[in-house]
Amino acid sequence: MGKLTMGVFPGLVGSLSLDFSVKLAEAAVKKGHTVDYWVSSNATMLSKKGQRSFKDYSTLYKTLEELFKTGNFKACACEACAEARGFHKEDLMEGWIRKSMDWYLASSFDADRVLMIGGE
Amino acid sequence: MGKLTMGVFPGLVGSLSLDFSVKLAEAAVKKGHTVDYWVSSNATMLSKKGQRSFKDYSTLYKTLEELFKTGNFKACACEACAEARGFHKEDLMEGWIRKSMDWYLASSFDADRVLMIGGE
Amino acid sequence: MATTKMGFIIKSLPYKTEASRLAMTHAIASQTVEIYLEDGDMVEPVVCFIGDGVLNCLKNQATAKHYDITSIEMHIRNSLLLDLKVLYCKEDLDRFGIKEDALIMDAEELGGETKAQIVPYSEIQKEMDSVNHLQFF
Amino acid sequence: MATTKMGFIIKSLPYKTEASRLAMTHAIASQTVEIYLEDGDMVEPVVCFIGDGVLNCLKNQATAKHYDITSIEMHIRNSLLLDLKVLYCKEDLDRFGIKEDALIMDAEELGGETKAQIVPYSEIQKEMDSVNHLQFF
Amino acid sequence: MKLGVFMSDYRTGADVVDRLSADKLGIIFVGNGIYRATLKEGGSADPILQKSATFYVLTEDLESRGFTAANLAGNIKAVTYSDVVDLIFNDYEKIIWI
Amino acid sequence: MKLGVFMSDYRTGADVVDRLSADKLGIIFVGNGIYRATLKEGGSADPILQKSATFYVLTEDLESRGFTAANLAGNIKAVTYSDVVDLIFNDYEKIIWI
Repeated sequence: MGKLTMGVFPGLVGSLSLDFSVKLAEAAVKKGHTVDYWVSSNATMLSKKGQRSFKDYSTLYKTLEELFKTGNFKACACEACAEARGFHKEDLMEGWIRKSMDWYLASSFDADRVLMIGGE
Repeated sequence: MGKLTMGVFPGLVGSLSLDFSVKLAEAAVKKGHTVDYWVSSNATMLSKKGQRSFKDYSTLYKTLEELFKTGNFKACACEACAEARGFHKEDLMEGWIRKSMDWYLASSFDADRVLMIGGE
Repeated sequence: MATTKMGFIIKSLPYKTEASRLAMTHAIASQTVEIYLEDGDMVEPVVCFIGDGVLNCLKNQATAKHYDITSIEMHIRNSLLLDLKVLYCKEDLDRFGIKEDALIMDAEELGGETKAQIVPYSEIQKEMDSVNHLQFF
Repeated sequence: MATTKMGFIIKSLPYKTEASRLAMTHAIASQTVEIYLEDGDMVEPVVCFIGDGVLNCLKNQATAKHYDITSIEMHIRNSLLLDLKVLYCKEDLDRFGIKEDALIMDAEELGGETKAQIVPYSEIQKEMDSVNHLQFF
Repeated sequence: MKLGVFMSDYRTGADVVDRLSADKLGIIFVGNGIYRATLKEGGSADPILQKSATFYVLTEDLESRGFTAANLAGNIKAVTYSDVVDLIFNDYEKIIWI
Repeated sequence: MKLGVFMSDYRTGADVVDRLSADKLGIIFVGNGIYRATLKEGGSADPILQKSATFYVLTEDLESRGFTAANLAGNIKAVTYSDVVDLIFNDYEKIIWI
């Protein structure tokens, strides 16, 4: 079993590229791999607690809740990207952590695979 | 003097297209025009209170604060787009309102000019 | 008593961004705009798909099955159900080799009577000339 | 004691999205990654600009003046100051008619000694072959 | 119609703008659209400049990307945000963003 | 190197992918990249399909856009998210998103 580090970057919320990243993480964890999941830029929105379900939007937070339960999924949001957007510590959805960008590089250090999804 | 209705749409936060829309609104209001400013999708982030200044990010909220003071600038965020992203009423920056999409169309009804900025 | 005509021109591919979805939902919002306006005033949308945008109009979009979200297809059917004018650019469909039977042409199964129209680009240009405001998504 | 080599390949234009900015800031974060790693372990980035991405490398980007944000130029200079390896694709520069004197080649005014290198695409391909992980921005 | 078009990208949108017809057409290069006004990729100017239109480029976006008005062909006018407001209200009736 | 490339767009990225060389190259069409595997614009298949590579398309994204595996040329294989995980860990060492 391997470790996949994913970086999820610009402009993704509201695009199906964000869904791709979450569904790929889900599929990898289901197969017994571990996934480190880093969000930066707009994708930090995914770490916001209190997201509501609408039929025009994917409810990715539900998949994330399930992923956190497995213990094989870690998710971290870029702290500065989040603060710039007005998301503070108390806005963080349960399970997430917030760090600087070096968290992502450190995760990549011993990852078997790294996938950075830009989205533009 | 005229009325400009602007719609600001997908994926814009973190792009200079969002800056364009705010600076254009500022320039129009300075010349005595009135501006109705509608944000939808990711651009609803602009209505979030508590945004912090970082040197890598434009501090657009400061320009918005000045614009609200003029009385010739109204800004409205798409309510469903915001709720989907976990922004609730209490997250709204002062000056903003939240409505359904018909607010934007109603504003366009008697606008002299309408500019919809997509950003992709 | 006045009517403001709004052209919603969709040139973007579906799903990567929310552009075409937002175009449809905002056009449909014209049906509830009266609450803000005087009696008899209205906003009349026309929705035109051009360029890569015609790829929004293919039938059998399985986003509900795979991603648990409404499809652009459903928004197009809803707009036809509400009698919005919906135009597809013939030249672009031809370029992609897309035939009418592959397209969302009506909302019959929802009880709608209005049909989408396949028209040459020149007709879409005329619509753009006639509206009060234009928006490209 | 191990080194993981990471290729940051920048193909996007500056400013419309944050892609190239984030590539630079994440590459620079390799300088502080040790706090998470064992003694002697490191992450070594190489930053390559190809395709439209070479337009990030032009001097005199006035974003501070006009938009009150740091420029990509400043991030490139910072990465040179920190001795990161920065490569520009010669073929793409030639295609755009961009000469060396229009490019950010060093961080001398910040006291840096490392220079950016203009190299043929084949050199960049070799870097991509040699790294452990690749990321395209 | 009198149509003002903001072209905001370098690689997309030309197919749509190319087909537009208007009695009076203005094309304003903003964002990464400014490369259409400044670059000669492979030695050739951007084909959109062949269109019968009045061309403008936003100075702020031009300078942010490392260019100046000196880099512009003679038929392209550098404008500021303030000028753009006047173009919108005085010169064009419909304005679109591509 | 063994390189897996996710192509996620229809209009951009081909210039970059075209230049890539790898001992083993896999191209996985996802998102709007699926149009490269399904459309014959102006009668011609997408030029990227000429590249010496193994081609895959993500079924979920194909079907979300109104196509099925029946629309694919013979040299393109429809795969699921689960298959993609195996491709990533078993078939390719470096993976990029374009």
